[in-house]
Amino acid sequence: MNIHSYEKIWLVVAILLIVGFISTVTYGATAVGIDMVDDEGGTVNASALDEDPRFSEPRVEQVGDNEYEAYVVAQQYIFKPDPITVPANSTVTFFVTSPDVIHGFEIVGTNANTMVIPGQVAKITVNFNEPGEYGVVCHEYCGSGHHTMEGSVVVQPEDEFSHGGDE
Amino acid sequence: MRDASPGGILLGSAVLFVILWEIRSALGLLAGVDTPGAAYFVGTVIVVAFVAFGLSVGLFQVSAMILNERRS
Amino acid sequence: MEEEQTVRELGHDEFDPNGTLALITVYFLILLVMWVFMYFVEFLGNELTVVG
Amino acid sequence: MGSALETGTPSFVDRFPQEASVVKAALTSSFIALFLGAVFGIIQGLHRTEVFRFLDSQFYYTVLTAHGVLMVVSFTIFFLVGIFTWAVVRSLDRPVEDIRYTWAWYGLMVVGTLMAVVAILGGFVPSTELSADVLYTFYAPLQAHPLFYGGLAIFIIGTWLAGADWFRSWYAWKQEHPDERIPLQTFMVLTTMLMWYIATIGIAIAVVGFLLPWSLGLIESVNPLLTRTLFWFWGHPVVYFWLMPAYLLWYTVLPSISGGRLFSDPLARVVFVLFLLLSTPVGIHHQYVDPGIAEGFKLIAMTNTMFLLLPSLLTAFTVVASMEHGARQRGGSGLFGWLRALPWRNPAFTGMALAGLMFAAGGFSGMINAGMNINYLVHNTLWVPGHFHLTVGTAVALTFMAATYWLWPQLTNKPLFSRPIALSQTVVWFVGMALMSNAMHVMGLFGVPRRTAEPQYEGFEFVASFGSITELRMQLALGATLLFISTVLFVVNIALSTGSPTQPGLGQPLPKPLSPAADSPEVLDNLKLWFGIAMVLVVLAYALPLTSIVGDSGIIDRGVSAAPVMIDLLTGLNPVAAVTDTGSRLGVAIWEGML
Repeated sequence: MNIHSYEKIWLVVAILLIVGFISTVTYGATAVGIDMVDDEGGTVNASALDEDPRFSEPRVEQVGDNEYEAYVVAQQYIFKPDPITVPANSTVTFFVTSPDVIHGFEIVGTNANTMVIPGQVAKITVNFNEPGEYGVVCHEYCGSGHHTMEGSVVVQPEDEFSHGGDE
Repeated sequence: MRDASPGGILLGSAVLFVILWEIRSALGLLAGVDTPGAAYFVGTVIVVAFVAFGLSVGLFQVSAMILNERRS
Repeated sequence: MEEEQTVRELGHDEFDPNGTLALITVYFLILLVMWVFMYFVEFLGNELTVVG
Repeated sequence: MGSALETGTPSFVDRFPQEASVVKAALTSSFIALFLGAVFGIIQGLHRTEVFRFLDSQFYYTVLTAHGVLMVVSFTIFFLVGIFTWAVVRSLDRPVEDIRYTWAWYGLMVVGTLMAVVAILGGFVPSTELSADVLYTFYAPLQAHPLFYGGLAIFIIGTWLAGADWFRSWYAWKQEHPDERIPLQTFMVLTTMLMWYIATIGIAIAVVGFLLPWSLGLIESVNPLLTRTLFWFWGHPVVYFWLMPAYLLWYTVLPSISGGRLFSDPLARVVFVLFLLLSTPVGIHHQYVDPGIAEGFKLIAMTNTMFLLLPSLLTAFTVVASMEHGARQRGGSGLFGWLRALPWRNPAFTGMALAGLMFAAGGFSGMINAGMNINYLVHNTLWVPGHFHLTVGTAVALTFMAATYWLWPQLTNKPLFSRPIALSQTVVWFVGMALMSNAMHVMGLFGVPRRTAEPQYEGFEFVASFGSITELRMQLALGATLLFISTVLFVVNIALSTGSPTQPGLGQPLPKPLSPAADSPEVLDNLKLWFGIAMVLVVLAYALPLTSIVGDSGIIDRGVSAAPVMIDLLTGLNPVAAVTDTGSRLGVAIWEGML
């Protein structure tokens, strides 16, 4: 095959670029420890969330020293609980599911971002350091009221934090 | 500039205009420098008005041409 | 078309795309810088890392 | 080529009048879709930026569905079948085997489109049951009217039959030319269609196997993750299906308009083979943040996706080198000085060159999208539409428009109505898209979501790290307006061209590549081999994820009930109030912009 030497150079450089991209992502996954949402959250019966021990009562629960679990239901067109209240300096695992259609769960302006699919439970763990307040939006079209679907995450100073963020 | 064609000038200014806007975004994101938004805004309004004027002159000529053809 | 005037004929072997190589090198450098910026500053520097 | 004009090269319509009619019909359908899509586009662009809202926000999603489907299904694919028919007939230099068959698949595609469009537009009439506000991705359990799924199925069957038509032509040609290499354009068409046959397996199963019977009430529920995964099985290769006609034009037409010849025929073949192999086993990269899919499968999809960059990066080199060749033949010199020798006054050239330039930028945001974990930053934000308006919205759309300026006269024997309007049209598109897509990318980084009528929320505000969100909205709206103007200029120019006086000798011959097909190994033309490998790669990438999805929650998930998209007539159209309202809002926005 008659390939110009410049083209051969570019071919090699392009492959290096690709390998570089893959390595960066692998670095993020291993050294930084960024985990992808996957099938760990398991499945759930979408039409019987009220009988499910995790989602019958959407809430934040303490499970360890600084560890919390948040059970969140995203449905047309609200998030429950709202706000999701967690303490500062904590590790929070969100379990998010939907009883109706596909939604999105994005803590606005951050990397906490997942799809919410009926029948599936999305599980993401994040660290909250500083106290503050974040907006939560549904970022997947879910029906005619989609643009009104929002929630919030309130990170309280540790000494002010009390349980049951769903009041 | 003597050998620049109208097409080249049109294209050159368009590319320049786009590059200027991209520089604003790049500076804002990469360096956190907020270039004066008002200046960009005024500049854009002027450019758009100028292009709208040019286009309408062109379109008037075109419509005059069509009218002439119909008459003849 | 009035503007398509060929001044000379160039075959495969007498043509080295130097300009192309230069342009694509510039593009490559832009890609590299922007990737590093997007990944390490915008993404890793952003709040709330997903760790599990 | 000046001499060609004097001797009067016969045009495509002179040589193949019947085929030219089909190509013209396909392109016309595609331009109607483009114009309607642009009308819906400008409504959206002004609505979500709060510049001008005359529809209630619930109708935004009807508008968005119509914009998406008309642009990326009707506009692109009708243009594709037109250009592919032209390419096969031209490069094999023989008429189609049976013109009635050709009209039949075109007719099927029209019927399918009309069905889907009627279902979508039914969303504006709340008193009817018709509605398909499910957006272009129609994720279950959102449920559209059966007419929508039926229309989609018929449209796809139409494309299958179109592909069969081109294979038939090639087969007949091969009987007469047993020892010849497949002509380059036909090779490109055939490999693209093989990719399409593999890709459409996914959507055929999703639509015919699940969604259509489900919307008819024959089955009670579906597994949303399964239909979503099947959608993306098709949903990524389809973007290459849009792109391949543009690549075909960049490889075979652009060099000639630049005044040169294609740099390398063998490399063009390698690129198309790579697309056939790698386009499909990558769809899961649209599902990086989906629950229910193991991280390992996402990693495989990412690796494949990253290697899919390779053919595009190679194309960048070959196409630019072909342009440089043209420029140097036209007397250009210097390291960058040759750029000035390119035919920038030719709208066909300028359109394609600008499209390529924007594709380089879109390629970068695509690389970010492809990076598995960095997807958390941009997933479903406005960044994503920012990206694909550069790729399908410019690399593809602007190339198609530019190619039309070149091809249309050869299909009609009528010169273009106005070249200056054509040239300004391509430049206005470039500027409009640069503004709109730049604003979208930046807003996406600030967390503004895509696919929403009103990205303003009660509980929080988006934070811009520089400038303001209002300013970015204005930039987006301005870009959208320019794009709309550009589309109108294009459509009007082509429409007026039908009134131009007939003129002979408008044919444009395409010169042979610098490095011809004979330079490449014959194995490249072994379509069966590549098709087989592509199938193996697809099975490797999808067998396990699909098995595990079905294993986890079943072929159908009984817990999930349908959510038909019905609209309550609450407020509806309210144009007068909207106009006065907009006046005051624009004033405020300009005022804020000045500050």
